[in-house]
Amino acid sequence: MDNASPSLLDHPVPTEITGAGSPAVGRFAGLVGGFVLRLLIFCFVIVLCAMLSRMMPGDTLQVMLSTDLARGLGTGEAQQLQETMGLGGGIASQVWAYLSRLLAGDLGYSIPHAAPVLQLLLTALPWTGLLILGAMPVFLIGGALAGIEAGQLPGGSVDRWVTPVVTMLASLPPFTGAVLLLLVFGILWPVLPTGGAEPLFPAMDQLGRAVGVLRHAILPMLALALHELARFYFLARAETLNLAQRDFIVNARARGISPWRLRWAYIGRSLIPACLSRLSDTLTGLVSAVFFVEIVFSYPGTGYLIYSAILDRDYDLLQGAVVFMAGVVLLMNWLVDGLSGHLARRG
Amino acid sequence: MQLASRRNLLFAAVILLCLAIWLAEAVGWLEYHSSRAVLAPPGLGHWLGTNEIGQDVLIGLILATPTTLTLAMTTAVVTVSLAVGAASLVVFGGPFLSALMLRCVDVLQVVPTMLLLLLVAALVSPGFTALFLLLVLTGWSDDVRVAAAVLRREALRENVQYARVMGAGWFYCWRWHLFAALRPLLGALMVQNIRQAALKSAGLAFLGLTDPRLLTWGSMMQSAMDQLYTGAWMWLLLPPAALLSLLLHTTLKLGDRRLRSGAVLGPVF
Amino acid sequence: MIRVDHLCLWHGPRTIFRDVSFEVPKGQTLALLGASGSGKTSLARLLLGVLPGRHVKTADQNGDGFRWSGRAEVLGVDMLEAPLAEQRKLRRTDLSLIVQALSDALNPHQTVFQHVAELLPHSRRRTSLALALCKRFNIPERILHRYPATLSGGEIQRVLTALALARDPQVLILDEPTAALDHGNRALAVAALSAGQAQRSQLLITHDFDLAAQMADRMVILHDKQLVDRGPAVEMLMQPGGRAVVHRTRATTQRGIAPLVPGPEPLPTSPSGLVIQRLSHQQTGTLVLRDISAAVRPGRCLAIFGPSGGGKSTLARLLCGYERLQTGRILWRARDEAQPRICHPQELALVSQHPHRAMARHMSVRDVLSDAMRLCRRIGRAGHDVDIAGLMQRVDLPHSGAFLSRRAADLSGGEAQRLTIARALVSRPRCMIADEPTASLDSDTRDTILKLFRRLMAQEQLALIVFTHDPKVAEALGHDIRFLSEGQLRLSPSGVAA
Amino acid sequence: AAAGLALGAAQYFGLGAEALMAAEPDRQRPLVITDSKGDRGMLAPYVHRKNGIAYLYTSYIFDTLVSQDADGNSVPGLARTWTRSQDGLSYALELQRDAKWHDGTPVTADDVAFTLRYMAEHPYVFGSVKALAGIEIEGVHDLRIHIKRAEYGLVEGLFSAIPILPRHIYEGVKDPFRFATPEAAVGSGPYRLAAYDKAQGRYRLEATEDHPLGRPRFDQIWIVKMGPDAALQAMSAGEVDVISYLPPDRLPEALDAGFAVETSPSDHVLRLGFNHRGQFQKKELRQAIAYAVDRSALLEIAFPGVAELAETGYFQPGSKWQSDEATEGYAYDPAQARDLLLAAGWTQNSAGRWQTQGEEIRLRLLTDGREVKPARVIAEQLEAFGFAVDLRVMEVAALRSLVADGDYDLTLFSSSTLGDPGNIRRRVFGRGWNSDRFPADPKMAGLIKAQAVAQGQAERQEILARFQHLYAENLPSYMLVNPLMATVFNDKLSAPFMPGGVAIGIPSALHKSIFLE
Ligand SMILES: Nc1ncnc2c1ncn2[C@@H]1O[C@H](COP(=O)(O)OP(=O)(O)OP(=O)(O)O)[C@@H](O)[C@H]1O
Ligand SMILES: Nc1ncnc2c1ncn2[C@@H]1O[C@H](COP(=O)(O)OP(=O)(O)OP(=O)(O)O)[C@@H](O)[C@H]1O
Ligand SMILES: [Mg+2]
Ligand SMILES: [Mg+2]
Repeated sequence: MDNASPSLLDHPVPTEITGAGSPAVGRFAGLVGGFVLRLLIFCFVIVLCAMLSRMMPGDTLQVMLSTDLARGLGTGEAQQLQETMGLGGGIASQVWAYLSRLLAGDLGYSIPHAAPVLQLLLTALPWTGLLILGAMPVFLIGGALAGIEAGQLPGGSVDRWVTPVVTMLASLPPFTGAVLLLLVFGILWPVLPTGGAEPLFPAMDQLGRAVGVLRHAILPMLALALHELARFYFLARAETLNLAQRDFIVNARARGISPWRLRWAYIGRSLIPACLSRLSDTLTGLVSAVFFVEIVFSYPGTGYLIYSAILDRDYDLLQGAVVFMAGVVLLMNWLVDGLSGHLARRG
Repeated sequence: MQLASRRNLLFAAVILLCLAIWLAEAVGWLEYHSSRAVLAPPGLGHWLGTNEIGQDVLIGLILATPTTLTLAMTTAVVTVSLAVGAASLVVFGGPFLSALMLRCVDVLQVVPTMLLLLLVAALVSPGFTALFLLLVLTGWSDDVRVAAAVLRREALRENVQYARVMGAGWFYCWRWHLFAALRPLLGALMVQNIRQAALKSAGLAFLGLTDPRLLTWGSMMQSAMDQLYTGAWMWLLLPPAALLSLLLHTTLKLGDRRLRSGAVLGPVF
Repeated sequence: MIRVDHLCLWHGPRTIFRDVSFEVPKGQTLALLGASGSGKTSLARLLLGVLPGRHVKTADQNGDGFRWSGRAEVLGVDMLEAPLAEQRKLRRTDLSLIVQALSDALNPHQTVFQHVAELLPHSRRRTSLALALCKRFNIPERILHRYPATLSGGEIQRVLTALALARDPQVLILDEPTAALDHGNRALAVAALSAGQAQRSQLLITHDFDLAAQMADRMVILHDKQLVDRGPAVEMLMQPGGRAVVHRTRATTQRGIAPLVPGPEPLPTSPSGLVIQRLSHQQTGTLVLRDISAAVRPGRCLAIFGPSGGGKSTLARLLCGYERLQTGRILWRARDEAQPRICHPQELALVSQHPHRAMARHMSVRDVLSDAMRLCRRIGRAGHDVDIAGLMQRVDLPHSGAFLSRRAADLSGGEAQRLTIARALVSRPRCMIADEPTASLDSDTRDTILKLFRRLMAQEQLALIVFTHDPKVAEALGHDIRFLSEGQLRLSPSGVAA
Repeated sequence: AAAGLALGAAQYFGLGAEALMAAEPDRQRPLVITDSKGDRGMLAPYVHRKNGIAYLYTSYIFDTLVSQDADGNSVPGLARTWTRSQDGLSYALELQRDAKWHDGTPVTADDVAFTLRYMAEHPYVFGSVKALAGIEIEGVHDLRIHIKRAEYGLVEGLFSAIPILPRHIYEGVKDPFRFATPEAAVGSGPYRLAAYDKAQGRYRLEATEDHPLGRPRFDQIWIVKMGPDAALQAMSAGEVDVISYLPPDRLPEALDAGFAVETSPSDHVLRLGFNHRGQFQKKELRQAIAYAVDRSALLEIAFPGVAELAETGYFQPGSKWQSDEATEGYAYDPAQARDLLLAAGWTQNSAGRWQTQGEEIRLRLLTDGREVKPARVIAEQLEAFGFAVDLRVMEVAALRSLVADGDYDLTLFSSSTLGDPGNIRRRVFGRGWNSDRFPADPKMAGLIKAQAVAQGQAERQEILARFQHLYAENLPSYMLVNPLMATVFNDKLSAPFMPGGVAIGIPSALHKSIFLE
């Protein structure tokens, strides 16, 4: 075979084929199809929640007037109030009315808060967004890093020390971390503000104000991150246990790849599908975790808003939150599903 | 071999312990009642102190152990099985089933859990079974995507392709090829779900879904929450938390046993 | 330079080698030869400090995992005991390895280009440097931005070579650097490796005597857990009676495995056996196979040669149903001139080019085989008479309990390759598709395997398709030889279509 | 970037943040009051959150016709005088001459008449105008209000409850429940709403010039959301002046820090309610339960130092309606309880379990999340006495509907006993979940009717004393404990809790009179 001509070596096969049969086009079509499907699910969820929330025992007005200081309304009066508040009629007609308003772009009006839902959400979201965005890198990177560290060497020193600490953290109820943080950094060793999103007397300049806002956000962010950290830690650890034995890691070490690059580009990238999936289903959990943090730190945000919307039977507000959450989560799931299918093919 | 038998021994010991506790409770050796010694710190009278209504924490811990273990383990096992089953459908089930499954997960994820729980609370009669069902119902969808992400990668490996070509069904592949690869992940998911079950069950009492007197480590911690600023949390919160984390840790370690016996890793990085 | 002093290695209760001492001064290349499974790869890893395990002072027979004693100095650093940071620094700058197992050698989430670029220092010229490097090692541009999962064996090998030489190391350890390369690429690789040889110390681990003769100044042989022969390469290969000569003669003369000459009798127009009709295949828009047609009769062998990246593995995977058939048909004709029927992939068996990839990481050797048996029993393909010990003997693997319970992922390259062959045998296939079945075998075991194939063809009427770069394999097995290049099956390496 | 985003949004949407910042630093530091819950809604009568605190804050901004002094007695508010006619069927009111709305428009009789008419059309939930028959305007500052029946409680119940609205603003408002612009908070009170940040739950009130009732003591009052820990911390740092409600078990910390602490029974009494249409129709059975429950143990176990034993006869000590005559205290007496139950035909099996008609009795005890601790103790006590108890804790809306369906035996709830006794009819005989749901007992209902039309304080007191007695005997619900409340002040001001509650019966020390000189 010594006469194999060099011209034979490695000729590219340049023929490009395009058309409907091409997998790229198929994948694209799949993505679009997925999007349409999710749009349908989105609508379904909205209708579903609109009905479910009205099927819960109690209604807005009853809950609103449940204080024993309020006088009892006569039936006529109550009926009249129901009507003017848009709570009259059966479930079907209420849902229908809501949906037609929604289609017209109106998210509705919160009766207990006496404010348009959109405005309520928009004033609260930035704060929650700040907390979540601030906490995300901490628990994502912190959790994943610690998990990677422990998973590389099960039974090693990192695993021996960090895993018990994280399991202990994971064993505490969600409130606890926040309260303990507050006690330690706010009261025993008062270096950080303990409540609110801004100082009582905020600085007058933009920079000073931003610093104030950030300082106030640190503890809540940490509390939120602490709450989520364990999930990502366990996940990253489990995945790393598998990965660390694979040859490409050993080879990378043999090539002298720097440890940080190894963690990020080698192990970390392989964790992306799992972590992203985890993130997508953590998102709703995060919003409820924010609730605790908001309570402990008297922080503004959507957590308490949504929680109380359920207890207050504040249908429109609850719906508004669902519309928003559903939008974000479904969009995220769409990306995650596409991405994880794509990444899985790499092996 | 040796490991497996040691594990069985552990299980047997735990089950025996639970039986013993139940027996002791039935006979009336362990009495758990309120007293006027409220929030007494640990001492000779009460080794682990008393709680906010004067109940002995140590006895509470002992009594809570069987319930918590049963509840947490059963829910975790069932939830993880459901989640992994659903993830298998997503990965192997063909486009239709897969889409259907994922959409179910989407819906469950997006509809506020509180809403579902409140509705169900109005319908079911509270109790252990209801609690178990609710925990499973609200828990399984969380892990589907994660399991699917890992499963998808593992299912594309050549050994699975080999088994498929040789006519193996997905169940076979699962049993012999995928399970071991997923084992650490399953351990992690179990830990997650045990934690959820232990902590969430206490919260569900406030929606009328259980009797708030149902004694679990979670409910003990929940009622310790009000004492976070008094210092009583030291003996109210920490002991059940320590027990729970012991449980989590054991589960986690059981998850990676198999893996370690294969190869011993050396210094890394 | 490398200096190894009284190095011993144990795994579990087993001694892998003991008292290994050698020295590779600057500017020299030392060839290390030895049977498959004798611990060469482990030695290489040990020298790089990436073998998981621990250093022990004295030989203790019990303990688990790898244990070693002795000294292994690279450029004055004791890789067995130096601090991790120092070892790492050395690996980053002056010490490189070309690894053997190709299947999982690269980060699945980095493109080829990213792999190359990450080794180069940050600078504006990084991109152009990386591109130049790729060009030097004949890495075609079309694969630069692909992820490793889609690369062919030869392509991975070239990338690995490029990675090892990217930083111009002073010490280079080569573990089967050319096993997956075709002739032309091999020549290029040898040239590249020889280029800076004078500035480097090289340790060449190989089964390939030609390569050793071509590149090495000196040669050592690892035999029976010890280094037995050592000396200047050329002398050793000439020295009458020396072990190297014996090996070399064996390797070249193919004791008793005479080349097969295509039989004189004319082929029937519709021969029985496996019939491949007009297969075409495209991968992400590239046509990898074009209109392939071929036939293999029972008891005959079709050897397919081809340059790296020619589409051999793709064809093998297609035939065995690992890849969805896009156009064309794969048929089986029971008798000459009979109506062919669709051939079910279960009737075929694949010996994968990447044996480690083909087996579940968590399974033990026994599990791998019993898994195959279970599967075969389910579809009623295998007789119950297959026993594990017999199978292991046929492929020249030990069948001790200790070996059977070793994890498949821990096997050496050669052992894994033979295990996949054993697994393929379990199902008693009508036709076996072997993709580089002997690439990581030493000459003795290679002969065993070749004999095994010949016997199967003769006794069990096995139809065999072998994809290979190794002319000796093709000569020994091929009743019929074809060339697969540019996605087309040809009768000759030049461009005349078959 | 995230902080920037938050900032931008806060600026864009806050009428709040921006305006709060505008406080001029050189003026006297404002009085800062903390509130652990925060947002109470826009402080306007129709749109604030429907609870006592929100009403209280709104009362700083909106005046009522009649106000209270520090002892809880009626004193002039917007009305300088009010005179009851001979037949008791009308009141002549003379308004303050110099009262002004916050936008400068004077307050006239027209505004009062408008408010009363407007509230008839748009029900106001903290006061009813049903009793009114008509309104006559007799001058710019004079008007006469006609009522349907001569009721004595009207002055406290209506004149002091209903905030007067500015006609020129509310006249065009069709749906006041959706009228929540800053304009809606234009009142005539001593303070005006200067800024409101809904998200952060912060209010800034500014003093008005020359209010007829007196000069405001503080230029500004800030109400900010802050948890107890943070509040104590901030108070020590001198940032906060009043902690509106501090959980009583945290008092030691406040006392240690040397702050002035005001405590008082909240008169928001924890009660054990009975299902009068189910198991507990007979009063003997209710009494048996009362004897079987050890209230003093409950107090010591579940409320150590943070509550008092409640009076069983509805009115609590300190109420001006409570008579001195002691009511039955139901001291823990299981033997008595057993006798009562046996007499009522219930039996006890060998294991000590109570049965009726051969079936074991399972008592279903409902409560909401706030009362879990006492509920656990009571359930334990009842179980020790021989009942099987199903304890269920629910959120309020679900609890309401369960109670409304009669699907319970016992409930544990807190409900106020403050305010004008006019509200007893609702709290005892009403059907709400936090009412006793007592089927109209002719004797007791008669007494309640009688006190409403009584001709004077003394007569009323005499009737209510009889009511009190009957209440303790009939046990519409069993008053258990009366939790304490605490407000913490620093040296800037301090005031005791207002006896009988503020206005509609809000237990608070922060009546607006303390903010006036
Ligand atoms: N992690 C491990 N656990 C157990 N045994 C191992 C492990 N790694 C390697 N071995 C065994 O050690 C022996 C030496 O392996 P090694 O890979 O060094 O062989 P080799 O000389 O490179 O063989 P080949 O030429 O086939 O590549 C083999 O028998 C192999 O099965
Ligand atoms: N998914 C893919 N997308 C694009 N190209 C691909 C894909 N999979 C394989 N290829 C290309 O197809 C060609 C054929 O690959 P194949 O593995 O069949 O080569 P081979 O003949 O076995 O080469 P070698 O001898 O090096 O193993 C290679 O150039 C490879 O890069
Ligand atoms: Mg090797
Ligand atoms: Mg190949």
